[in-house]
Amino acid sequence: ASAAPSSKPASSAEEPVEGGTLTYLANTEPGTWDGQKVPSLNLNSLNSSIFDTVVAQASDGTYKPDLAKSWKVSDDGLVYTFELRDDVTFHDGTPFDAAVLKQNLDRPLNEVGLATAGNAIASTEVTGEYELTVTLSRPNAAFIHALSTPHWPIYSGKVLSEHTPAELGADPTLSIGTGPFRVKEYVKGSKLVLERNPDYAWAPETAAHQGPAYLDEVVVQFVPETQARIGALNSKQADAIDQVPPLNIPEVEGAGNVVLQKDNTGTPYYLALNANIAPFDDRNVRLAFRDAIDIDSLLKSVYGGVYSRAWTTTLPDTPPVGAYDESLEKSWGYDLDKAQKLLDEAGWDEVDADGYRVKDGKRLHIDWYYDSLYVQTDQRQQLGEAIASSLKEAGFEVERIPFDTASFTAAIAKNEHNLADASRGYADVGTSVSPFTSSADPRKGGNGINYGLLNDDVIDAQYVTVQTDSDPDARIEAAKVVQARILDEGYAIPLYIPQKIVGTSPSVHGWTFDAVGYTDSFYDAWLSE
Amino acid sequence: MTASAIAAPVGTSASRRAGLPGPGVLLAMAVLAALLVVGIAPGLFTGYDPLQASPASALQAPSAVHLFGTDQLGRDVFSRVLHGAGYSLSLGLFATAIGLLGGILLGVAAGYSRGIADRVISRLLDILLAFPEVLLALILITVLGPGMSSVIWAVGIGRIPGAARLVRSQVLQVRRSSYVSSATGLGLPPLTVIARHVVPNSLGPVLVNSVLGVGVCIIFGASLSFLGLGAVPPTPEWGLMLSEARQYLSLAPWISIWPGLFITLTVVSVTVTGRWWQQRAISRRSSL
Amino acid sequence: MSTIQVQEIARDTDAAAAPIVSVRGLSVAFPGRERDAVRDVSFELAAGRCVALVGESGSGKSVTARSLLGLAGRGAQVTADELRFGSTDLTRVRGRGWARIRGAGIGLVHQDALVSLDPLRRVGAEVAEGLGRFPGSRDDRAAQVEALLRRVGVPEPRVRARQRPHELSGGLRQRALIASAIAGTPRILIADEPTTALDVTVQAQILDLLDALKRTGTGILLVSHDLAVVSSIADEILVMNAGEVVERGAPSTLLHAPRHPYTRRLLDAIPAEHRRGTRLSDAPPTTFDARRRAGGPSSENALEARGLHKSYRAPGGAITALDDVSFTLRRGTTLGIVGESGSGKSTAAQIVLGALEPDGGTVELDGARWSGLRERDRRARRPLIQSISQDPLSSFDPRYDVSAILGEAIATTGTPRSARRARAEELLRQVGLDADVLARRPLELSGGQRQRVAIAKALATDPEILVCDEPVSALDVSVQAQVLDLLQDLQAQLGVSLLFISHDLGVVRHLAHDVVVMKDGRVVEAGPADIVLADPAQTYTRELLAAVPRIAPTDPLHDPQHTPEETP
Amino acid sequence: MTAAIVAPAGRVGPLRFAGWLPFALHRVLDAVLVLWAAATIAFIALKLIPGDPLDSLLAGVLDAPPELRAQVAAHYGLDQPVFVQYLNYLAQLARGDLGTSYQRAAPVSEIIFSELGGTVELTVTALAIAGAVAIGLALLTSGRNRAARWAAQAIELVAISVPSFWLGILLMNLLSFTFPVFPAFGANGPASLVLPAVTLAFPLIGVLSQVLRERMEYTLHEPFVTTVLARGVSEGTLRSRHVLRHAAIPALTLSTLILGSLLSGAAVLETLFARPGLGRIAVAAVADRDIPVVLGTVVFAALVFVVVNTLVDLVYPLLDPRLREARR
Ligand SMILES: Nc1ncnc2c1ncn2[C@@H]1O[C@H](COP(=O)(O)OP(=O)(O)OP(=O)(O)O)[C@@H](O)[C@H]1O
Ligand SMILES: Nc1ncnc2c1ncn2[C@@H]1O[C@H](COP(=O)(O)OP(=O)(O)OP(=O)(O)O)[C@@H](O)[C@H]1O
Ligand SMILES: [Mg+2]
Ligand SMILES: [Mg+2]
Repeated sequence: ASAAPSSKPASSAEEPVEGGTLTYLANTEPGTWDGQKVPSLNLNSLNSSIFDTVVAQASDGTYKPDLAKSWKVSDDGLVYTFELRDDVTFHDGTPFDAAVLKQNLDRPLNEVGLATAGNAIASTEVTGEYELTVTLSRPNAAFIHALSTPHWPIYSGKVLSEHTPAELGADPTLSIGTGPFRVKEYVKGSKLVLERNPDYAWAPETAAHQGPAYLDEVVVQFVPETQARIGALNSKQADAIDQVPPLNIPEVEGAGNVVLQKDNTGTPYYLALNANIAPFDDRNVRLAFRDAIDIDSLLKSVYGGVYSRAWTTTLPDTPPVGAYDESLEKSWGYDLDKAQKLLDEAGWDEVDADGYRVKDGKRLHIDWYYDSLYVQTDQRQQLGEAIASSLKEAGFEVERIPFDTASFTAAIAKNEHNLADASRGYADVGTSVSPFTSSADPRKGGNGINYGLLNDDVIDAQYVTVQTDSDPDARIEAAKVVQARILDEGYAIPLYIPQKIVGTSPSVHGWTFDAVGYTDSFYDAWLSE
Repeated sequence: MTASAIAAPVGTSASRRAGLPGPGVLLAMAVLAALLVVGIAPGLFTGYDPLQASPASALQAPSAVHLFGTDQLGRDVFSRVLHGAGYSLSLGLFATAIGLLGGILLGVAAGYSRGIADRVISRLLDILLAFPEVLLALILITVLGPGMSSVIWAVGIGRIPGAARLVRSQVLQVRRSSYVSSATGLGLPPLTVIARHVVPNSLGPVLVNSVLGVGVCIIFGASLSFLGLGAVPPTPEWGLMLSEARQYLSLAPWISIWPGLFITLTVVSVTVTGRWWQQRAISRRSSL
Repeated sequence: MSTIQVQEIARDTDAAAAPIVSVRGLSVAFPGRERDAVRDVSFELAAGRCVALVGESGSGKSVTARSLLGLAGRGAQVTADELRFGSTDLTRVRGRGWARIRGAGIGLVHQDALVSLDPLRRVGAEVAEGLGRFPGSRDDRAAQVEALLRRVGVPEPRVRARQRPHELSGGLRQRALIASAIAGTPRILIADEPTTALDVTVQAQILDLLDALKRTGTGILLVSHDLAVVSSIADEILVMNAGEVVERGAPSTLLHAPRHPYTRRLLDAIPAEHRRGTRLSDAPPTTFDARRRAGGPSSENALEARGLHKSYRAPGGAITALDDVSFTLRRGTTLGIVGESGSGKSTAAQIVLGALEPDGGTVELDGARWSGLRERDRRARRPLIQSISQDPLSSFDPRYDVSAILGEAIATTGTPRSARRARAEELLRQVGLDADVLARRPLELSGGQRQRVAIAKALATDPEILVCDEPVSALDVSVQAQVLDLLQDLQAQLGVSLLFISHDLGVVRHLAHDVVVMKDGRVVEAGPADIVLADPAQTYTRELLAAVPRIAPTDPLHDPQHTPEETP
Repeated sequence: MTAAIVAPAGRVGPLRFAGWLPFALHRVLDAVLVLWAAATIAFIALKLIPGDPLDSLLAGVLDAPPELRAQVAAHYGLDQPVFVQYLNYLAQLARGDLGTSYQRAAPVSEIIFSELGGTVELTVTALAIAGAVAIGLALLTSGRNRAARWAAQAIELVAISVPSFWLGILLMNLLSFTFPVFPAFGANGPASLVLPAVTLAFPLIGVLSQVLRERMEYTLHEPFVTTVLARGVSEGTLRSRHVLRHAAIPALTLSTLILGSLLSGAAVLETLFARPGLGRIAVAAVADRDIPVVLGTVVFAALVFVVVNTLVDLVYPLLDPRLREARR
């Protein structure tokens, strides 16, 4: 598991150059600028330049000091004591201290609808000018991780007291943090301009250098149209662009630009099978379905071989290291004969005039629900269509039914679908387990990300360990049990490892990715010439 | 979509007394007829299944095997374009029909009833006109769920207020005409007068205008596809094809050129034909 | 004002001798038409003279006149042995060359005066445009415009200049148009039908104005279909028929001793010169089969209107269209209603037809109440009273052919379907049309034929009364003559009562037994036509009569005073 | 027949009244009515949409417990009966308050006004371009030689027959990527306005110039034209001074009808050219179930429609004084 960009040779041979303005074309504009509101990974890519976090996650998944010099956890895992840096100031000149951090960590206690509400903070207490004690209501193994991402941006206390949460969300010029860049200008719907914070002297050890950032300015322009981003990079109107579709990589490289690829962490892009209703209530049909998909060749044609295949529901790089069960690799795969046999066994042994399998006069029909918004990322539309049309060979009739984001979960909760697709990026193994637990069943409220409506006791039991045990090894073991169980029962079919694919001009150096695999802070980036 | 969403209310130049269709109009009619045939029975012209993906042969340039090349999933673009004719044409035709029927009902009701009823209906039309069509369509599609039939309804309902306004103004004009008072003077009961003289004479311009609207609907449908609310993949609807293909513009321009060309061709043909008809209708009425 | 006069007088002296315009062998063809619109026309026009072109509609008068300006029409092919304006050969003028001739050389008062000024611009701006590149300040221009308007007899020219055409009456509009045409001080003024559609009184004023212009040295080319109109000011009359000049000469000789049969026919067709009972056209009389409805007349009067009041809502209060109007239509006779435009004639007709409710007063039809009824109660008796309008075309459903038009009307009498066609053919025969028009649409008929179909339709319900609102105003004299003859035959044989509305006193005089003269919504005079029109008691009626243009009565035979008295 | 199509839309109410005060009152009443109905229809439609706005409010909240859902529902008043929600909304609206966005956590009116600028800039520029080009085309080609007319008609036809997003992509590729003349996206000064405005203007040009030319040709056959020419006025002056004005009224009527489709076009092009704007916000809001924003845009669009229509009704009589009479 390496966090280094996989296709770009390290540019360490050259000495970093200071100055310059980098123009970066992002895919979408974040809907809100407050990281606590909606945990958007795209927002993190911007906020990580503006805000420092309490701790920093290294590329190996371990946690290093950042705004906190050190921290202690009580044996019951409920009380955290943070020793804070005393040399940090916000962009507005106010100092960082325990009181400000308390203000920030108390937010989920005082505000409604924050993404961080689930972290189970019970109370916080200032125990010294630079010491803060946090008490949780239940053990939460992912608590430190939560403090390591810009989902939990540390705002200036002045901003927090003078502005409403709504204002923070709407206006990034209120994003006053302690990070290496500060917001200079914002045009809603168009661009965000960052300028170097000249006083920055508290970079975490995870960074490649110390002191202020190299770049004078970063202009982030929001350009949803893929072809426009690529055209702009190729015509030198931009230095870097977000989201290069795999098939367009040759186009970008052909124009003399560089393509950076980084595997994500969390879950792969997978298919969740609804085992509650026919035909997937039969394990054989689930396995037959899985084995009837020639994932390798589909990935090759849809993504030109850029995306690699995923073998379990946890991605290889997901922290803590080892959580990914390598032994499951190649343990399953395309086998049409086996699929046919399994279907015969399951009683789907007739074939109708159109070539679909039939049982008791009913066609082997699969309703595949999908979210029409997310299907636009990564050409999942094409992949989905290709999968659906390829399954005809085995006798499955697959119908894809789109929903928009807001109604998708509600539709799933009706328990009428057979199949749904998803992926979750997050740099902690808990995230790769949670979508398969009964607590995430959309019928029970909550976040409703369990699209297979799975209620499996084995998985649920392991999830408790994954969530609360502060011993990484215990969590790793539990996660491995879950991965095996899912494959064994055919609850889900892992498809590919999502990647962040960024295109840059050759003069861009020092591009970094965060632990989830998204673009990280522009702190280490620099422009040659 | 934009402005063309309102079919141009075209006046006539008295100089052009449209009689027999000229060569351009004939060509347009021939194209339409051909498209109609293709739309009804695309299978006659191509052996490829428009939905059959064959990833191995993705993004192939036009050749003897694949006349229009293949798309990102290796589907035959020629076959998809031909099958798309049916979707796009039925979108244009049915949406127009919905707009027309609704427009006639509301328009005749508003134009013939006076006072309160007219006020209420006219106000309702104002409201519908005030509703930005794209929002109306988006909301309707979200209510009805995605799919071709929702798109048809959404686009069609969006056309009602315009058609109704036109019908109403025609009815107002016709009911004031002397042949209507002359029919009343013969002692005919009002309903007979409406059925025999008012309605038939009010419809002419509206019908003609609707022909032009067919093209407008097709374009609007394509724009909805761009916004991700039109037809549902893998439907080979032209607007959707165009929208999906735009990402491959520089890699494989043929995937987008063909559906784009066919949309333009269809709309141009519909418009040319409709305008000829309009001209003919007007000059038949006012010639001398 | 003074400047214009000085210029014109100066020009008068040196141009009097030679003709300013000479036309020889002028022909105009339009693409797609077999016959030339104008063939071999020649004339000359000198300063201070007036040449008149007379003829039926479509005879080529306007095209001839407009050829002098290069405005014969789109695609017109103009050929001539000679077409000269001063020293300029007009056949050689192209494009911008015309700009020097138009306006400053030859001015045009276009036909259809009411719509010949740009409706969106102020009258003053329109007149000023005629000044061309007038040297001087804005104020000078305005003063010049004012002077021009005053000169053509527009009262309060300063106010009028700031109004738009639609705010002026027809007469004022016509004058403003003339002002804009003479603004460029043209040597020749073409006046195309300058008085058509105007009231007789206004018509007389316009003719005076043209006469004045002529006397100040402008050459005038006057175009009209009305011989009587041109007779007073023309020095030479050219009678045109189907594009050719069939006869020409001085008014005195041409009008009193016409040589060409066409000229004679034109003269004969003028109704003012004939009394009731004589025929205007040379077509044979039509015979009608008397088909009277069962039950004789229940009252002596077919129609009686008493104390009608009607007012319309208007911006500054109400317009009183009818104010205490009473009249009686005796059975089997014709009642003529005359009066200037806006006097309420049509309003009265609408009320009589039951298409409009009076604010006050009553109408009795056949001695029974007719006004103030519910539509349902009136419906059964509607066939009794039918109308013929000025514009028959608009009274036909454009989708219907003649058989459908007549069929619908015949059906109201309860005629069985099988018998309808025969009845339609019969009706057509009665109005002098062949059965083959049954399959045609109104647009495919000539104006005269259309009016006949309208009459046939009106007769289809066996009406007692026909209300005719300006039924011949839009027709040529010769066609008008046929229609008037038809109405007279119809009354003589069917005993139908006619309510006949017209602004043309000659027509009314020819047809009506009784006359009602209206002004401003009131009846100023009423009584037997012979008395009212021959010896009016009211000044207004007298003015009206005096304004009617007549052909100078040098021939005793044509003097109405000498026509032997006839009894109705 | 045609005249009826392009004549100023006949309004039922106010025209019958004399004097401006009753007229104004009537107008205001009408406007309120339209706004109320627009809000109501939108409200009902949005309630019919499947999907719980709570889901989008809580999107991404990891493991949101039911208490939290209830709390959020209460905060936004979503726990109340629909009718009460409706009345609350109307009451809010009457105070001029459009509510608060679910997604953006900002007042809807603020969102609308901050986004408005971009859309106004885009649409007004597009209208101006379209107007200028259409007038130019019409002046050059009405009633003149066939070749020019034919070319103009072909341009118009193609202009209305190409989906605008497609045209936009082609223009972007040609004029920004292949030949870098204009920036492809963003809202950085006038240069970045060129491509989207031209794209938006294109179909407008088609429709407007068609109407203008047809009307001008119609007008060129009116009798007064002969009079004007007979005064020695040149063809060019005739067209620009007299004829164009006659064509302006139907063009103006058309422009007001285009209003709604302008916003639609803006929605597409703002997305394509990455410009800030109302259209983009509205489309996103529907997808996100950001009901306050959708309702807000609908009400706002209705308001603009009413205002523009009123203004245009006031302008008609200036263009055509004959309508002053009709008004009374
Ligand atoms: N622009 C044109 N194109 C084709 N034919 C024309 C055109 N203008 C006139 N004509 C034809 O030329 C003939 C003469 O028309 P003209 O207008 O001179 O008649 P007129 O004597 O003035 O009749 P009216 O009394 O009705 O004005 C008619 O048959 C008319 O239809
Ligand atoms: N529908 C109406 N609304 C308002 N005013 C009207 C209406 N109809 C007629 N008037 C007015 O009533 C008066 C009488 O009109 P009417 O049409 O009866 O005159 P007329 O004698 O028939 O004139 P003409 O000879 O021009 O036909 C005129 O001043 C006219 O402007
Ligand atoms: Mg004439
Ligand atoms: Mg009248």
